[in-house]
Amino acid sequence: MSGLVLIVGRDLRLALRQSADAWLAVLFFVLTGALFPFGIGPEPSLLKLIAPGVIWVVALLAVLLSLERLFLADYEDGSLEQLLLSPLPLELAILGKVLAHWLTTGLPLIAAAPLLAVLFNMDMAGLGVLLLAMLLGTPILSLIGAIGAALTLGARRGGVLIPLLVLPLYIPALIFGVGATDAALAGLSARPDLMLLAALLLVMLVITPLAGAAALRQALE
Amino acid sequence: MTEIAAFFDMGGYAAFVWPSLGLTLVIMLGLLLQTLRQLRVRQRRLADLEAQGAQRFRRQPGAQTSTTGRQS
Amino acid sequence: MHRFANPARFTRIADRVLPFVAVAALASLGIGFYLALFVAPGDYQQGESVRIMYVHVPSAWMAMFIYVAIAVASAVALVWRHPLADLAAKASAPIGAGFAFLTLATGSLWGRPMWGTWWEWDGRLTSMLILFFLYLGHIALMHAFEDQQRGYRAAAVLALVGVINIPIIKFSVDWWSTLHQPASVLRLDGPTIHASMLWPLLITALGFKLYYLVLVLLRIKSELIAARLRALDLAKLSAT
Amino acid sequence: MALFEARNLDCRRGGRDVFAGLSFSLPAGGALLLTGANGTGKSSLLRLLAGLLRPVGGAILWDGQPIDAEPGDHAARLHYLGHLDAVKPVLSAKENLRFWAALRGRAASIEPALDHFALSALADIPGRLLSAGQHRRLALARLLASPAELWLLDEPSVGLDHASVGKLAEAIAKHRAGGGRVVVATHMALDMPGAEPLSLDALAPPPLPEMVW
Repeated sequence: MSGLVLIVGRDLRLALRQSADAWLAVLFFVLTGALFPFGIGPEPSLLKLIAPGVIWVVALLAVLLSLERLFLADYEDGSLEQLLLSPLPLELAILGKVLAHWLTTGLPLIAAAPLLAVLFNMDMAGLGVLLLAMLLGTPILSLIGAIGAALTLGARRGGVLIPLLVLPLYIPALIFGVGATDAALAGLSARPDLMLLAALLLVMLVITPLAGAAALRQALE
Repeated sequence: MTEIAAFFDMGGYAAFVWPSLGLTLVIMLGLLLQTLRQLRVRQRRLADLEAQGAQRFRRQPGAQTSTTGRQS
Repeated sequence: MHRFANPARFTRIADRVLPFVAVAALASLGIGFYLALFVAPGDYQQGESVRIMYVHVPSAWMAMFIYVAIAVASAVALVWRHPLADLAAKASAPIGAGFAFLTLATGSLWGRPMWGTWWEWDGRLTSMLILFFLYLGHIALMHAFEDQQRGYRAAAVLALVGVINIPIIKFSVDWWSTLHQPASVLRLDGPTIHASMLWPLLITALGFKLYYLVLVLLRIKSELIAARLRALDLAKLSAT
Repeated sequence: MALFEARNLDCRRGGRDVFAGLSFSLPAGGALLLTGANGTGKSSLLRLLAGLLRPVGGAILWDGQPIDAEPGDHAARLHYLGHLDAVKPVLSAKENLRFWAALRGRAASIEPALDHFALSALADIPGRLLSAGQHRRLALARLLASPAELWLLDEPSVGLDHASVGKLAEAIAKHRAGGGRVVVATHMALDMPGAEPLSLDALAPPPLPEMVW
């Protein structure tokens, strides 16, 4: 456990000293979100309707943007093979890195989401559920993304490959995440969608360490 | 309408039924032909290389295994 | 394991089996298509357009079957490192992608007269679209590395992650499509299938499966030769 | 005392046989010096011994147990130094070293390790400002910062000045005197008395176009 804390601590420190990377994702999130009114027109009722969907899709793309550097720097400077040869199980090391990734990408996106909600004239009654769904959903994005990032290490055009591998797997999280918010906005119970998101999170918490470890091991062979 | 024309008309759905079947044939045949062509190209290259290899390794005993593969 | 697996023996067995499978595939496809076009009745609701079903549904079955087959081969390759399993996975993926594409295209052609649009975000078609994307990712990853071994391993891990996720994706898409549209009156496979339609369907499906078997054997054979060519190139490299 | 041995190792990389039938045994305090031309598999052998790579044939045993039976245990008893130094540019020399030592969880001695490789004065300098030789010394300091029985060193003296190479030889001698083992691949002269040479030149398989998967 202390090894996991060490890894999270190191990655947070690294992210803090290169904070431009974290800001980039948030900036991308807000800017891309702000493009939609230009694309479809500033009609408030229309924007209100599509707000949860747009916020989720844009969050997903912002996470996608940050995935490549999840393992790449460690892979290129040799840290990854040292990590693999440390007594800490690789599965735990991956969880640590994913947790750090979420803290530096997912969490800032959640913090910025209310801003987009305001820009899209979203009914503030749904804001709580939106944030709760993102709290459950963005870790899923980091977890699934980690598998894609690990698989593409050393690949030609790795950065372009990640979206192709990861986006189809993101669809359930997108569906339940938007579903929860839409349900809340329609005055229905968001509970089923939130429960499904939580279940998906648990499933990925098991799959990612296993698949990620297999992927990293073969990448370092 | 003759029987044959009626058959080809597919009850007015000809524009959808025939392209479906045609596309199926095109894709299935296409995959098969691509596979066969690739197989032939590779077989030919292998034959060429092995002819060269046989010359180069003629004086080394054991080189014959190259044509039959390793026997378990 | 590796050391004892014998490519020559595989090729020998494949060469012996192939003619029989090819004839069986041709026969069942011929009979299946004949029954589908001339014998099977039209649907009282969908009329003659129902004949698209005889290519659409077997394609969909094959697309799903082949992904599972790839996942099984991937598990074998990762656990026992049997090289034939790697080749089987690599050989299967483009065929599966072909069937997934065929399912989408025929679904669209069938949907046009039924729904009045070329594309409907219907649960089944949407799931198939995602499966098609999964195939594309698998193929791209397989070819993304200089070292073919890495391509095999990475694609194998992806296939296993994919096969675990497919039921989740399927469930989520069904959840989503029932939420956004009332259950559609017309389902692409019909609620129940009469025996006069079922037999042609099953025979065509058998033909598709045998066709896949022929193709996968040929492609594995071809991959074996490709691996041998790579080895020869490398041997030449280290000999000079 | 446990024995570290390799039996009949076959190694294949990228579809090419690198070496075949490699065996050795290394007692406590022993040193193995790998020699051989480029491409004969010195680095591959070290990666095999570390457990990063799996052999296609043969076995690597520690005290009679295959190393992949308990990969965590094997990782805990070795230090592997590859071509890459694993130095983070935004962390200071000390922070870099402290992380790796803490991860191994044993009694860490950061200061003496930095001191041995003359890095004490640079302890608070971020990695990006250090030179290539200083990176290498920092990587070598990992060996001393936390104890491990087996050192696997791939060209450890690359980029080092004369004095540092001496320091490295000194560290290896001390490690061996305490019962530690070391396997080194190097092109440069490194003073290791009593080291057993292992040439990989003779183990290269013939370049016959054998049927390969």
